[in-house]
Amino acid sequence: MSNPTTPSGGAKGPSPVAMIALLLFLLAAVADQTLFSEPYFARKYVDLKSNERIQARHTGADGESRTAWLEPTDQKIVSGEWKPVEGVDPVKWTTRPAVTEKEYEAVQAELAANPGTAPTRTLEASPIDTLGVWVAAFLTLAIFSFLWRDNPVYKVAESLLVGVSAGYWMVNGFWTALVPKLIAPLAPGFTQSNLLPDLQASSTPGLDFALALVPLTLGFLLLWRLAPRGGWISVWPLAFIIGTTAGLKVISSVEADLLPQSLEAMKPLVVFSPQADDAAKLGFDFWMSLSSLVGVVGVLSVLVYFFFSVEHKGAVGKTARVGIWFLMITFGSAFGLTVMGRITLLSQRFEFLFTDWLRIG
Amino acid sequence: MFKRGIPIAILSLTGTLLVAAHFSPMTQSWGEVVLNWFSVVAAITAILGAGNLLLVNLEKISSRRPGWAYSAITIAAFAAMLVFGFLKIGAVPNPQNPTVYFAGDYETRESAYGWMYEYVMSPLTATMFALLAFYVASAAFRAFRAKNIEANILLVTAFIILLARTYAAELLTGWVPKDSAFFFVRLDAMSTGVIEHVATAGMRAITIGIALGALATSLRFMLGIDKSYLPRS
Amino acid sequence: MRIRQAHASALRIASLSAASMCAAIAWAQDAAPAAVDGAVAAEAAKAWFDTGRLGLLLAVAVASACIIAGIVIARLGGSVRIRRIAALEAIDEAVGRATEMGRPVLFVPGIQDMNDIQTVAGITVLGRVAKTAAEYDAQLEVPTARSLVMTAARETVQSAHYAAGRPETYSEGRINYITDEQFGYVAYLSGKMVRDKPAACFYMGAFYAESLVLAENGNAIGAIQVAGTAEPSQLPFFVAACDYTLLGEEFFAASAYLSGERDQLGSIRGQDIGKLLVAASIVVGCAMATYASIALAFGGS
Amino acid sequence: MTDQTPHIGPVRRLLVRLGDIDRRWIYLSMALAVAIPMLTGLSFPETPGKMSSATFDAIESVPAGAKVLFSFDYDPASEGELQPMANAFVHHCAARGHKMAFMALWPLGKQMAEATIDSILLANHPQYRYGEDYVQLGYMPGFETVIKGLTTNFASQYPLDVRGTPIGNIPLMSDVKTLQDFDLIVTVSAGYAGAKEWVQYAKSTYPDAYVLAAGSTGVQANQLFPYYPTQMEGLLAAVKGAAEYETLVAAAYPPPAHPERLEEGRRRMGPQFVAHLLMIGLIVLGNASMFAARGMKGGRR
Repeated sequence: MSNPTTPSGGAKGPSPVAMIALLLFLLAAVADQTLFSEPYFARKYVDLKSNERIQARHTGADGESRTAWLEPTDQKIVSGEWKPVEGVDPVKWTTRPAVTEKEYEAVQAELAANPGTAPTRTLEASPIDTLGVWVAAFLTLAIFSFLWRDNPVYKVAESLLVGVSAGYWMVNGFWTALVPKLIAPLAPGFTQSNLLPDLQASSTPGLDFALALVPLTLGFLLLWRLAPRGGWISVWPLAFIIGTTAGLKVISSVEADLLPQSLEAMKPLVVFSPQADDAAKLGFDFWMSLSSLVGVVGVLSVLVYFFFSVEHKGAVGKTARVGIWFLMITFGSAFGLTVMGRITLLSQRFEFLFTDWLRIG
Repeated sequence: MFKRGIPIAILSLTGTLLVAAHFSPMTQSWGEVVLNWFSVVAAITAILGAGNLLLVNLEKISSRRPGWAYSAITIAAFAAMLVFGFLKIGAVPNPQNPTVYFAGDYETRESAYGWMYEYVMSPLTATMFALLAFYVASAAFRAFRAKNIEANILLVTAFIILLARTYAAELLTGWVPKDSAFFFVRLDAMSTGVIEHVATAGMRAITIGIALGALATSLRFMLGIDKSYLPRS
Repeated sequence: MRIRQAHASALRIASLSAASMCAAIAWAQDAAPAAVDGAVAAEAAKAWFDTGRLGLLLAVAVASACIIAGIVIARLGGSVRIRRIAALEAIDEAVGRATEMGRPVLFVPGIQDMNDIQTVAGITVLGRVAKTAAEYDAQLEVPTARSLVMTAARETVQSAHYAAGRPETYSEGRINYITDEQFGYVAYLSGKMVRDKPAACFYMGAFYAESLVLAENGNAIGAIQVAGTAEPSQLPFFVAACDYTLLGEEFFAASAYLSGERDQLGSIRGQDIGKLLVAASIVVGCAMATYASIALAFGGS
Repeated sequence: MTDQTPHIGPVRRLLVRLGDIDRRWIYLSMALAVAIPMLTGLSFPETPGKMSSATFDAIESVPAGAKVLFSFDYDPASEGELQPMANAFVHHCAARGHKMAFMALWPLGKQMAEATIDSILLANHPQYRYGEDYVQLGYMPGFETVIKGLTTNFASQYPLDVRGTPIGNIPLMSDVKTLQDFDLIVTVSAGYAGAKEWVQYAKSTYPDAYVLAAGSTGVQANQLFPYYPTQMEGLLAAVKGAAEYETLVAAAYPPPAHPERLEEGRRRMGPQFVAHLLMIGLIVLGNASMFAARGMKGGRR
């Protein structure tokens, strides 16, 4: 068994009670959708939009012929400039953007007022999205339940989140980086006909292929980590990654932080600004001067706090103390601003529960 | 040599090349190539992560370790995302090339992947994040104690910001005219003053320090002085 | 004697570089607008050097020279004494306590990949934590949010076990990748902390919102918590909720400090030389700006 | 031990006992502090502050019909604070007739952009045509390296838009060679990679090529203040910034449809008010309890 020194509470697998509760909850959601005519809780509406594309051909003045997929109502087809290709079936599909309940009711009211007219938009309740709102509400409550204490429902949510997010990042990395930056240069023909039809042919396919072999090799070495032996080889790609970072950081730390921030800290300690009654006259500006003084003292004293080769004693110690005070003000202000953000996050989750799910907001 | 020499060489070479690419337009395109490699390797790390995730959880399931059922949930969710995402289930066709199946957009709300994102992943992450409002409250009660001068300074600053960033500022000090000699009593003026002048000074010094720290760390790596990431030879 | 020499040479280097830094800043200001000019940029595309960035090059060179000077001074035998950093001394204490209580040690290397210098610094600190844990025979767990970090952490912990003379107690299975998603990772960590009740928690790396989730959960289970990050927005939470915190630059210095190598300690001194230089140029800059301001006010009217 | 406790009053006794209160009561009080004002619809008028006005002016300063690059560097976790900003930014730019390209440094940023395009851009400004007036570039992994790549060669980072069209074939993007061809960059940012990286890698290198405006979470704002206004013309901090900017935008350009979507920020200020008061109350109570208990311990010693 696992380490006896770590008694893990409730490590028995999901409790059957929780599982049954979950099942009942989802059943209730579906029942709400199908059995009861009057929805008091979440119901999501969508706007069914149909799309159609037909393949068309255009022969230019130079006799070169091009084909493209166009909407049947496209100006190019209506004008006869482009002609539909014979024997190719049109492709049709539906998209389902979400609409609010208000919009749905408005369209229904319009239909009721003018019976017999064809509706301009097809709005309907969407069972799959309604189920989604229920699932989302359940998962929201499952995470909140952790505040009470660790429990099987939270564990289910936690395991789900780990699995879903790991899958999400992998799929995302595949389509956004691996396909255009690795597979495309390695197999341009295949990529063009199956994955990215609009991929433009490179002027240097051989070079692109050769260059793409480098990250492929590095990636292969990285995956060697999964093999039972020789996993150390993965430090090669690791060294590449750290090298890239270090190279970028050498420049950016100086260019973006060190230089401009040092420059910003250099301020006149005595500031004169145009007088309110006479813009041509310069007068001593107490607040601006104070601000510069505070700014300069702050920067210098905090820098002293960060000196490592000197012990914080005597004058250095006193200056470092002032530095700590400045740090504390900085932290206090960061704390205040952060609290604000955290509370917004909670309001947003409550808005979801109250408005989208319970319909009481 | 293979364990330590080559990695140090790779590291220094990549780093130096990127520094050079910033200053020399001639090597700029090399820098671009390196950055492209970087994003490919970064994407491949996801496969490594997934492989490890599978190994750990499958091992847990097969040995029936406590909590194995949760591992099964993780694997099932992971597999579902991969199937939905790689096969682009329910994806809307690409309007320019509707016949090329894999050119479709898999992330729209019509697809299975999009549904999982909208109703599973997004509420879970957002709620996890929202827990912070509660933790911030308990930390306020428990940890923000006026133990010494430093803690007092922090608390007073936090109070000013907390009050000034809501309508409370208007209620408490809104009656002080903005252009009077005592305008600095106004909470919003105090908060702006603290943020823009004092906190910024502190933050500026922290930023300068961190920049030097980051530079030193980068140089230590590029010069091969810091070898902590390397295996034993 | 030798130490004083080193100090003197450090000061000399510092004053020399202060002068060149001022020159660099002047250059950077002059040259920057030229770089943006489209025609100039296009023309420069084939050149081997972008003259518009000469100022920046100088600044980078001076700043790097400070660090390297620190290292050279250390090699020449200069002092490498570093002031006490309380959070570092707490590491052994925390691991020791976990061993006594027979509970595990949790090390969280932040949520960024190896392309963040903070993660790299965190891995260096991990080396020390792992060595202490290996010596005490405490159980160390390292869940990571990036697979590359897992790779690096495994190498580091394994080396630490060798260094402690306990290679047989190293177990790869305690260092695992969880998920890249920030809150997926945090959900896992929160659950793990409440269930396993580690007696010591280390948070060393790049942290964002999760800082407080971890620190509050750690507090609820009564763990000793030591944190280190250069993410300024999270410092207040770590400072308030953890027992010890490495603040910003201290965190970078810590990784060098822990190594105990002269070269690395020298680079911390180099950072100090750099700070001295920055402080000196700020003082000079302020003096000049003040003079200009007064001259304008009284000369102009 | 208790028999040695000196006599204390009931208030003090209560305060001391409060120190050991179960944290779940605190959690509950926070939940109520947010939920009750939300259900009762508590709200307050907003007076725009300096930074929000500067942000508004920064976007006004770009000529109508200019090219704007939107970077959605956040995910659903920060939607509460940042979505109101994104909504107001997009509506403001559309009302000024700017052409917009949407990209994301965060994987989920793409979805956030998608949602904003649907609910704000197309719903309020139906005349916007894909490819001519706006384009969705999607997410690109690589953090700051993407920004750096964009400044040298736009197409090296984004060869295609999300529909798989090479950007050279998109009318809006056909004359974009580098990032410098944009007039305005707006980043709505929750952390790394985000606003700070846009300053570091884009604005610092080409300070005059574009105007940079950022919407930031409260947490990150502290780190960004030093950059405002020299390295960043506009900065919105937290939901307060969003509410103020919303007020300005809605007053200058009343949205033709769905005005409620430009009120989200202001709506969230009511719970904010009560919760902030609760926070202050908790800190005060916590301290009062500590002082009450401290006196007692002194008596025992």
